[in-house]
Parts: sequence; C-alpha cells; structure tokens
Amino acid sequence: MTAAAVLPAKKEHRLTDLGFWAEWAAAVGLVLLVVVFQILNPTFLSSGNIASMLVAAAILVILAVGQTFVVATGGIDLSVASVMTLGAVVFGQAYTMGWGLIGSCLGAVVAGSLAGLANGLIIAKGRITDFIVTLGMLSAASGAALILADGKPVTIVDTFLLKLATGGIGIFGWPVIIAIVIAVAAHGLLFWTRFGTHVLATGGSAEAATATGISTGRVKIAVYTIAGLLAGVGAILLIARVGAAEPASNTSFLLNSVAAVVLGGVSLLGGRATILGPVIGALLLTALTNGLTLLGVSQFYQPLAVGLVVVLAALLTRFQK
Amino acid sequence: MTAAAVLPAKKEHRLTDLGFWAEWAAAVGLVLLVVVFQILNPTFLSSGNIASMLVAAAILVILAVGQTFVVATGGIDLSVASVMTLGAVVFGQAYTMGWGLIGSCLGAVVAGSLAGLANGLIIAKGRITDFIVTLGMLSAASGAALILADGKPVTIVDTFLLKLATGGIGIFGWPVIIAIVIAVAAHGLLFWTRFGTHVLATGGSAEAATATGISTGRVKIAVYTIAGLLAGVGAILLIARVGAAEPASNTSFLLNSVAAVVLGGVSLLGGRATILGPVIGALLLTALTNGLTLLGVSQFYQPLAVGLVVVLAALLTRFQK
Amino acid sequence: DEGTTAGGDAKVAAVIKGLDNPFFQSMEAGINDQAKTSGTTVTVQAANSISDTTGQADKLTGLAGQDFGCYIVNPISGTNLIQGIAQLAAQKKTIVNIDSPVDAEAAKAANATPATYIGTNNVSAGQKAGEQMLTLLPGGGKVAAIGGTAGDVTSGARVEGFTTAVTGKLELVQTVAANWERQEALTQATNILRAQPDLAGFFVANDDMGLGVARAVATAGKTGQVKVISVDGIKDALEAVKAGQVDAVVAQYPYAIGQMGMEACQAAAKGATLPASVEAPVEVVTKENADKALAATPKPFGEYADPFTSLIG
Amino acid sequence: MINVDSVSLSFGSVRALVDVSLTINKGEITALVGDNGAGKSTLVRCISGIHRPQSGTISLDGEPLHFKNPEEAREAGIETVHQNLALVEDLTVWQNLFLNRELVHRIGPFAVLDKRGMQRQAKEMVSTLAVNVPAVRNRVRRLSGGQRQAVAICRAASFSSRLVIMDEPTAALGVQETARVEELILRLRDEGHAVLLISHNFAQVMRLSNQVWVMRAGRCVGGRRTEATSGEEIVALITGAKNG
Amino acid sequence: MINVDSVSLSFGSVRALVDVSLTINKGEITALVGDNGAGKSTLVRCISGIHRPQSGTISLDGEPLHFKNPEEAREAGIETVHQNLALVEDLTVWQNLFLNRELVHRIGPFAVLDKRGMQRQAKEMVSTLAVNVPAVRNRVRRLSGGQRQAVAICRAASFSSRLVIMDEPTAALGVQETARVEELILRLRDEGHAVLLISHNFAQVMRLSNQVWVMRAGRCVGGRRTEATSGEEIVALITGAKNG
Ligand SMILES: Nc1ncnc2c1ncn2[C@@H]1O[C@H](COP(=O)(O)OP(=O)(O)OP(=O)(O)O)[C@@H](O)[C@H]1O
Ligand SMILES: Nc1ncnc2c1ncn2[C@@H]1O[C@H](COP(=O)(O)OP(=O)(O)OP(=O)(O)O)[C@@H](O)[C@H]1O
Ligand SMILES: [Mg+2]
Ligand SMILES: [Mg+2]
Repeated sequence: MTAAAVLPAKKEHRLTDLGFWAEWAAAVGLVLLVVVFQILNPTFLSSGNIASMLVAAAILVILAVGQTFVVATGGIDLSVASVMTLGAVVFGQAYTMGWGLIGSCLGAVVAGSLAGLANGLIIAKGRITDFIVTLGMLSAASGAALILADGKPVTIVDTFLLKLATGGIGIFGWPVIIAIVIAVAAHGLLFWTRFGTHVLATGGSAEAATATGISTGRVKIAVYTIAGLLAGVGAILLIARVGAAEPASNTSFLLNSVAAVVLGGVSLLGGRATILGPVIGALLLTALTNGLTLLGVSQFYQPLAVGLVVVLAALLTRFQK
Repeated sequence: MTAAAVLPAKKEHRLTDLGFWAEWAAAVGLVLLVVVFQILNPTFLSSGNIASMLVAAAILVILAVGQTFVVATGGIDLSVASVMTLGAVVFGQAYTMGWGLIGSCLGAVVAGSLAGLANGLIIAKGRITDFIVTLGMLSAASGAALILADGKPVTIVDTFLLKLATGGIGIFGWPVIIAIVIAVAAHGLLFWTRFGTHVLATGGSAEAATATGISTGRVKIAVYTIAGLLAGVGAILLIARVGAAEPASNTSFLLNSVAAVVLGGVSLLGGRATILGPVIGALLLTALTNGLTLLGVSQFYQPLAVGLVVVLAALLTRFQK
Repeated sequence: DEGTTAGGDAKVAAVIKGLDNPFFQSMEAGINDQAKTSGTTVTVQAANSISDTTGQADKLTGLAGQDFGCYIVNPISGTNLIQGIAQLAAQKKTIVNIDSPVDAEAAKAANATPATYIGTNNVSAGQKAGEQMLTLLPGGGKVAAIGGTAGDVTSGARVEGFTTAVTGKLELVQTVAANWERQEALTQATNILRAQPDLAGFFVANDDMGLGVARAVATAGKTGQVKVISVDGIKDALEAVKAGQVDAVVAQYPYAIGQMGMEACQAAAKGATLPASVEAPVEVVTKENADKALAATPKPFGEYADPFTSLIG
Repeated sequence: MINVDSVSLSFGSVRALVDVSLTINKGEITALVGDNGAGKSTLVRCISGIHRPQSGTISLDGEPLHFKNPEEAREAGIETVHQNLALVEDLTVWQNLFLNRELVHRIGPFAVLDKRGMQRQAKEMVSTLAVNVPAVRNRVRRLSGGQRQAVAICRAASFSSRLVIMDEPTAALGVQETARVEELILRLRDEGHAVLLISHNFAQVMRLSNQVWVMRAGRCVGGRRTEATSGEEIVALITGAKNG
Repeated sequence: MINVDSVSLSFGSVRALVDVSLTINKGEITALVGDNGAGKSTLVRCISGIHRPQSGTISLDGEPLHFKNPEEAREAGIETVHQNLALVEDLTVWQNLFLNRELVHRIGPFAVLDKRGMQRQAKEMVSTLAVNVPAVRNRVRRLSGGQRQAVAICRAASFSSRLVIMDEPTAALGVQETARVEELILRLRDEGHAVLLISHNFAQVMRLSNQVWVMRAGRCVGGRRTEATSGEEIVALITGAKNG
C-alpha cells in the first residue's frame, strides 16, 4: 500500500477493524454480564463478592494461561485438570511424609512440570497428535493420582496455606495476586522474547517456522512443560482453597480452561494469541456462575443459562459488523 | 512425474507409505490388544464376551461416526454426549405421555437433529468457532434435559426395546447391526456422493471450497445435523440398554467419541477422513475397558492403563518407520 | 455453641451436592417442603455434579456475602467448603451440616464448627449393606463392588463399610469404578459376570448404578442367583426391590435429612441450642418391606427420632 | 460484456480499489497489469464473488451483478484461476478438477459419484497442459508448484463459461507449459469466451491480449487497445511516469 | 564451493531426484532450470536441510554436509527463498523478516525483543525491493502475492550468508520489483556470495547467470557456462530434444 492509499487515523483503524472486536468478545461479554447482574442483584458488585469472585477465578486463570501457550502452537492440552490433580496428590503425600510446606509445593510443581514435559516429548519426538497424547495423559495422570493417594483425600491443615487462601491486599486475595503475576510474566514471555515469537510462528505455520530453522519440537516441549508447571501452581492454590489433596479429577477445569482461551479470542488453529483475552474469558466464566447463584437461578436452569451466555458472548462480536 | 519416474508396483506403494500406516494405528492397536488380552485371559475371545463387547461399543460407534463428519470439516462437536442425553429424556417424556414407541423414537431423533441443526446454524451463520458453540450446546442440552425430566430418570419397560437390547443375529446384537448399517451408510455418503466430497473439501480448505462455489455454511449445517441425528439414534439404543431415560450427563462418551475418531487416523484439522478408522477406534476403546475388567485390574490402575494404551496405540505407527 | 443471629432471622440458604442425582433432589424436596410448611424462605444451590468440589465452594462463597441467617451445607468432600464456612463463622451465621460431615480438624483450624450435624454415616450404610449381603449369602461366595468415580469420597466410604462387614466371610474379588453412571455400571457388571462366572453378589455404591447392574444380571439370566444390593433409597430402586430385580436397598432418606436440616435452622433462629450430632434414619429395604417403603417414600417408613420437632415446638 | 463501474473496496485503512472502471469484451483477451499490490487480485475477487464491492457496480451484458458468493458467479458463467490457486491440498487431482462439478451416476434415488469417469476425463484434461503429468489420483499436496498451477488452469478452462479469469496463470510454469497455456488462452478466445488475463510478463501481454488495463495503487489509470500501444507506454502508465 | 554428488530421493514411488550431481561456485550466479515437476524445488530442499537425500552427498568446500534440520543449514550460511514462500501468515512483516534472527536488548538476565529496532530495519529492508511498500506492522496474510514474495526475498538477502538459494523469486513480481530483485542478485554476487537461482524466465537466466544446470524428470541432464550456450540449446536440453 502506498502512502496515498492509507487513511491517516491509526486509532480509528483499530476500532473499525472486525478482527479487533472479535478478539475482545470476552471483554464485551464480561462488561454486559456485569451490568445485567448488577441491575438484577446489587450485591453482585459489592467488594466482598468481587473479592470472592476473583479468588474463585484465580486457579482457572492460571490454567488458562498455560493452555494459551499450548493453543498458540496449534495444540491443545486436555490433561491440565488431571495434571493439577496429580500435583495436588503429590503435594498431599509429600506433606504427610513431612517434606514441609516448601518441599511439598516444589513437589507439586515438579510433578506438574514432569507430566507436561512427558506430554511435550511424546508429541514432539513421537509425532503423535496433541489430542491423543494429552488425552492419554488425562487418563494416566488421574490414574497415577489415584494410585499415589490410594483413592483417599488427604486433609491438609496448614495455617500458612489457610492465610494464602483467605488473606490478600485489599480486594485482591493472594491467589489473585499470584494469578496476576503469572499472567503478566506470561504476557512478557509471549510478546517480548524470542521464545514467544517462536511459539506463535510454530502455531502459525510449523513448515515455515522449520524452514527458518526454528526447532518446533523444542517449542512444543517447552509449551507443554509450561502448561504442566502452571497446573502444578494451580494445584497448590487448589489445596489452599479446598483444604485437602484429593485424587478425584476436577473435570470442569478442563473444558473451562479451553473455553476461557477460546472466548478470549485465541484461535484453536494456533498462531495468534493474547494473554489478557483468556484471563478475561476465565473471569467471564466465573462471574457467570457466581451471578447465577446470587440470583438464585434454579439449579436445573443454570446449565442452560451458561450455554446461552457462552454462545451469546461469542455472538456479540458479530453485531459489531 | 513422467512414466519413467514411477515405480510399477501399486500395492507396494501403499504398504510402504507412512501415511497409510498412520491411518491404521487403531487397527494395529486393536489387534495387539486382542492378542495380549486373549493370552492373559482366554474368556476374552469367547463368543459371549465378543457379543457383549460389540453391544457395549455400538453407541460409541454411532456417536463416533457422527463426530467423524464434523471433524472431517475441521470442526469438533463437544455436545454429542449431552445431545444424546437430551434425546433420551425427550424419548422418556414422550413415552410417558403416551406417544408410543415409534413416536418416542422419532421424538429422540428429531430432538437430536434439532440440537445439531442449531449448532450448525450458529456456527455457519454466526461464524463462531465450533468449539465455543458446541461447548455452549453441551451445557444448554444438559440443562434442557434436566428441566424436561425435572431431574428424574424415567423407567421405560417396553418389550420391543428389551428385545432390541438383548436380541440379535448370531454374535451380532441388534444394536451392533444398527451401528454397522449406519457405518456403511456413512461410508457411502462420505466417499460416494457429492456431499461427501464437499465435506472433505470444506475441511481441507474452506477458502478453496468457497472459491469453487461450495457453500461451506450449508455443509457445516449438514454435518452438525448428522451428528445430532446420530446422537438421537444413540439415545434410543442407550434407553434400550439401560431401560431408563436419565438426565444424567454421559461425559465419558464425549471424550471417547473424539478419541475414537483421532485414534482412527482422522486429522482434527479436517480434510481427510475414514469411517472404518473411527469404528475401529471405538472398538479399541471398548475392548480396553472390557479386557482390563476381565483381568481384574484394580480400579486405581485402570485409568493409568487406559492412558498408556491410548498413547502406545498412537505410537505404534511410528515404529513402522 | 449456638451461633445464631439475635433477631431470629430465618432466611435460609442451602448448598448441596449435584442435582443430577435423584438422591439430592429428594434432599432438596425435603428442604423446600419443610420451608413451605413453616413459611420460611430458602434458596437451594447445588454443585454442577457430584465431583464439582471447587464449583460448590464458589457457590457457598457467593451466598456467604448475602443476608441469610442460616446456612445448610452438604459438602462434597470434608474440606472443600471450608473457606466459605470460615467466612460464615466469622460473621456468626448458623451453619447446619447435613449428609457428608465437614472435616473436624479442618473446621477447628478454620475456627468454624457447624452448629449441628445431621446425617448418616456412609461407612455404616455400607456396613448395613454388607450385613444384608451376609444374610443373603449364608454359604459365602464371591462378591464384587461397583463404586462411583474412582477416588470419590462417598463411594469410598460406602465401599469401605461394605468391605469391613464382609471381610473374612465373603470373597470381594473386584472393585470397579463406574462414574455414577447407569450405562457404565451395566457395562462393567457385564464384564465382571463374564470374568467371574461363579459370582454371587454385587454391592453397588448408589441406586442408579444398582439398576444398571440389575439389568446386567437380568440380561445374563442370573436374576435372584446373583444378589444385588445398592445404597440410597430412590423410588425406582424400591420398585425394583419389589419386583425382585434388586435384592436389597440401604435407604438413607435424604428427604428426612433435608427436612431436619431446615428444622435445625428454624430452631436456631428461635434461639434453641442444637444437638451436636443427629443420626438420620437408615433402613434396609427388602422384598418383605418394599411395599411399606414405597408407600412412605420419600419419608422413612419406620419410626425415627427427630430432636428438632420439640425445639421448634 | 462485463462492465466494472467505479468499484471501490477498502480493507480497514487499506484502500485496495478506488473508483475502478473498466470493460471486458466477448471473444477478446483483456489484460490487467500493474505493480505488486496495485489491486488486481482484489478486483478479480470482486468479479468472481469472493469480495463484495463497497460501492460501484459490476454488470454482465448490461445487467448488474450482485453475487452473494462464488457459487453464484460460477453459475453466471465466470470461472477463475486464483493467484493463490484455491486447490484443496488434501484432495486428489481429479477431485479438485471436478470439485462442485462432480459427475454422478443415478442409481435409483441415489446419486453416486462416477469416480472412473472423472478420473478418465481428468487424465485427458491434465495431459493437454502438463509435461510431467502428475497422476490424477495423487493428492495435490504432493505436486510441484507448476503442476498445481496446471491443475488450477485445467479446472477453469474445462467447463463451459462466459468469462475465464486467470490471475498470473503462467507465473510458476515452465517454458513448454507456458506455451501450452498460451495456446489454451487463444483457443478460449477463438471459441468466443471472454478472457481476463493478469500477468507481469509484458511480452506475453503484448502477444496475447486485445486490450490492456493498467492499475496503480488501487486505481485504474488507463486502458489501451493492444495494437495501439507499446510496452514502453504500458510501463510508463504502471510506474506513473505517464498518466492515463 | 557446493558439490552435489549423485543425490537421489524418492517419495513413495515418485523418484523426484535420480543421481543428481552439480556444482555451485562462489561469486557466481548458478541457474537451475527445468520443466514443472523436474525436481528443482526438491533439490533445493535437500541443500537447505528440509529433506535428507536417500543416497549421495552434498559437500560445502569439500566437507560433506549432514544437516539434520534447516537450522543447521542456516547456521552453515545457507539462506533460502522457498517457492512456497515459507512465511508465517499470522505474523507481521517485521516478525517474519527477523524470524529466528530476532534482535534483543539484554535487561539483566532477560533478553527482551528490540521491537523498535527490528521495525526500523525491516522498513529499510522492504523499501529497497517493493514499490507498493507494505507497512511492516501488517500481518503477512494481508499482503498481495508479490508483496509476500518481496518479503521472502528480503529475508534471505539480508543476513550474511555464503549461499543464497532463490526458488523462482520473481515469478509473482511486477516489472519494477523484478528489476530490483535482479539488481539485488547481482549485488549479492558482486559481494562474493554464491547464488542459486531457479527460474522459468529464460531471458532472466541468460541475463544474470554464469552457469546453467538443466533438470529433466528428476535427473540433471546437463550443465553449461552461460556465455557458451544459447536459449535454444537450453530449451532443447529441457525438452529432451538434445541430451547433455
Ligand atoms: N484481505 C485483505 N486485508 C487487508 N488488506 C488486503 C487484503 N487483501 C489485499 N489487501 C491489500 O490490498 C492491496 C492490493 O492487493 P492485491 O492482492 O489486489 O494486489 P495485486 O495487484 O494482486 O498484487 P500482486 O501483483 O502482488 O498479486 C495490497 O496492499 C494488499 O496488502
Ligand atoms: N512431499 C512429496 N511427496 C510426494 N511427491 C512429491 C513431494 N514433493 C515433490 N513431489 C514430486 O516430486 C516431483 C518433483 O517436484 P518438485 O517440486 O521438485 O518440482 P520442480 O522442479 O520444483 O517443479 P516446479 O517448476 O513446478 O516448481 C513432482 O513430480 C512432485 O509431484
Ligand atoms: Mg495478485
Ligand atoms: Mg518448484
């Protein structure tokens, strides 16, 4: 395009661009949802409720950030939720074996990272579809968790963890602050480092990335390890939240983490991503259940309402046309 | 390639081609699995056990066939399992309201097809990612099922359904025969009609398909409707099998249906598909749980074993290199 | 410990387990019916499914910020609701724990002991089923157990109770997980029947799966020959007992539990001191008393002690 | 025959087409030339129904066209060889050639693909153009750049149509293949079709076309009868050294 | 400098390369010509580490090369403009130009992308080649065919390398852009790089190259010094009318 063919206003350009809006579906949806819920029930935006919503969203945010890296390479990690379960069980076993808090936390993170690394290695070296490998890991990690824990939950009473779960700065609980730090770091990693560019290139066109000498295998291994590591961090927050390390799988986190990513405007085909989008997607999903509960919507109607809102949030962007 | 540059043997060509083996991972895995289980427990290949395995696999086969059409266009249907639940509940309500067997069956199939149609319309007209729309439908359909059924199962005592569930020809129960008929019809539809070619073209390159004048929107609507319709058929078999229409979510069918498709060598990117592959994938998954239970593998070790076998089945093809 | 609000505000919130299971629907009905007869308002929320621990926790924290006077909680695990409960305790709200107990140690750490606990111990329900199995199989034999989701607390407790009761007398050959799904239970039971041709009985962790197992037994032509015992007491299962498809059901009466939970809130609102723990009724329903049980359902057919009736006068 | 009347189209802030007007005549080869990014392919996509102009009209034999999608354009008799080829890589050569034009047997109520027939015809079609003829049962993914181009051209030329648009058809082709495609283009003209040819190869444009339109930065800056112009003049129009 | 010695490669039954031997010299432009599907791009992919030959060796300055992947080829100083372009469509122009060559600031232990610097340099690089210069912050998906080609050429030419391979670099380019690319190729030669040029444009080959190799159906059927041959002889070699 020559200079003559370019309209001058740069700002206008972004706001009239459909792609821009499509990427921010989640944000628009979140704002609308908040307005509706606040009108219907004024306690929705009370500081207490905002604080508890944020805490409730923290784990999902962290998992969604990990999932974003994987999805940016064009993959999908179906095992995040059960790797988190595995991390939690490892934490529980370590704690009862007297490794102490720090040792147990390390245990959880290392277990998560190793599971992620295994995913990445099998996908990169074995050249098997992400879907099948992580589906296998979903099963294998929950099996390993069951075996380790012998099927029984371990109650963990630790004052530090309890403070972690309930304390914070202002309306931001500690889990929220941890999630924010992780999201900011992830944004930096994705958009301000060579590694991040290579992640996007791998997702955009593995062929082209390979041709420029990027080792897409190594990139894949790295993103799955990141997803596993973050699942391990999620496990620690989960234990702080529910006060126990349980071997039962948290299936809802799986679909919700992918939903947050997609609602956040990240294409499952890979190559384009944001971190803010999935974070807002996670907040949207959390606000949705919170609001429906506050409004006292009957249990039977909640799934229907969730389904409709999710589709509407995605449809929203289309009206911008 | 000129005539001179082509090796003569056509057969050899297929068997030394890596792509060929990658497509048949499930078959190789199934054969190995059968051999191993048979050695460990000779009742595995008893005609009785084969018959009950086949019946147990029938619903999954039908769902996997529907999923294959969707995946061939590059989409994914996360709602198959809950649409099946919805179909079952509609059947139950119709039956108690005295619509009779045929009316109720029609009700289930129509409900499934409508849910699929809704998926397709929103995806094609609203241009929203398949993942989000069908995730919304997953939630919405199970919500609708809960509301319709008021959360309660309806016991259905019908001699015809009972015969359907238990009778058959030789080792092939009626559900198996229905599944075979559906698979054969699906194969014909996919590979011997214009529609099938258009499905593959849509998945291969929506841009190119559009440029040749194929309405990819209509193709998408059609495949989701097919998936919904088959979920409705699955609902009927499910009712015949358990003797009740329940609003409970059948989550395991969702991941298993996609796993069967991917194990069957169908790429989630779309554009290439077989019907036989997913059918074998479904059989593999069913044989796996059957065999593990026959061997008396502990419930804690089963998920681990399933995970490992799924990944190994996929890895298998790599050794062919 | 009383922990009531001074004004006697009886607005009640309840957080129970997944409503996709008739057991908890019956519990909800008990809560709602009692609220209606006494003219109290109640909001009932349930987890999305029986394994949705964090979702349930989110629901309780969502309700905790509102102006309810009394909270009825039925936690999925011993500790998953502990944060919300701590929040409630800090606000001096009444907490009534029903069905599954809140972990005592965790409650103490959170400075939040529920005002009362009403429920049946799942271990003892499993035990009752085990004892019934022993009377059904006086000559011993092989039995198998079908549990819910692997690692699930309720399922684990019921199977554990059953196991302790039959150890040494019956041979428990296999325990499988069927994800609380009837279809899955049917498939697994079929497989087990194949692997163990001389199996004499199934213990099933809930009724819905129990009906699937009964179907598998019937398909194999072994009804009556292979005993089926399940836990819960939903109506369909009682009918199946009557019809002879299921041999016995250990009924836990969630309706009565819900009703008593609501009564406890009313009593607390009146300023009464609540008993620390109330045993809810459990009955073993067999073919002999199935008619009586069906007639009374969702209430227990026998007598049971309800200490709250006197408290709310 | 085809009249493009002050068509404009912008992508966000990029004005790809600005008030473009030109005509394409029956039985003639019309060339469209211009620098990279001048807007040629975008104009082609407007005529073949992929984009819809934001203003202006395109009319066929005096009737304004309002294609909602490429299917309608194909039905109106407009076949296009797109620059990005628009082949489905995972389908075979014959499937691509007959895409959305499949031959079928009628068996009772069913229309079953006539695979044999299509393969036979596909072989004939391809062998007229390509030198290293690819097996028609190969997937397009495996073809070389020029083989793909040949397949795309075959597809556009093989179905009766009123206007054949070729966006840089010989860019990837070898000498022999180029010669065959030029023959094909001349044959299409002789059969009375209109041909719109986009090419950066001047020699080719001067050799084949009857009429040349020049685009520069989204505008159509001039049109000439080929016999009345020279390579130099066209280059001057393209670079802006001379104005229409 | 580069010696290709009886390299063969088959895809299933397609023998894309059969005993190909040729040499590429430093400070010279070597042309590789042949029909569509003759195997030119496949040979390029062997030299740049994408495919590994099934037999035969490729050596650089007498040392045999065993690239496991394109990264090693790039490290050895071999830059390639592939025929299928190998751009990441979802990344911007400047990101593509600096892909796997990103400039970074060091801030303590972190290496942070120098986005400004890369954008500035990218602008300069692109403006030397393209006429309708695309904004470097545009995603490649939005560029016209020729603009993409220009970006791919810029990338290969901008990093110090010993051998620059260009697979039909000017196929999609306009007159002005073609002229600039030809200038660039000559400049690369004058700077002492070796250039391997694949082109179907004979005039160009005769104008630029010092040496021509001809491929036919997977075989290298002959090589000539450009000054000692004519367009006719090359065509005869390509079509098989004459043998090497
Ligand atoms: N989908 C799109 N979104 C944004 N900009 C686009 C899009 N398609 C084309 N453009 C821009 O419009 C201008 C014209 O592009 P077009 O493809 O029509 O050029 P062209 O004349 O065909 O060039 P070439 O000879 O290189 O093929 C270019 O600047 C290009 O970047
Ligand atoms: N990955 C592959 N799998 C199978 N066959 C292939 C593959 N890549 C190339 N071929 C075949 O190898 C032969 C040579 O292809 P190549 O791309 O090298 O030709 P080329 O000389 O570059 O032609 P063009 O001038 O058209 O670009 C062709 O017949 C092609 O079909
Ligand atoms: Mg163009
Ligand atoms: Mg080539």
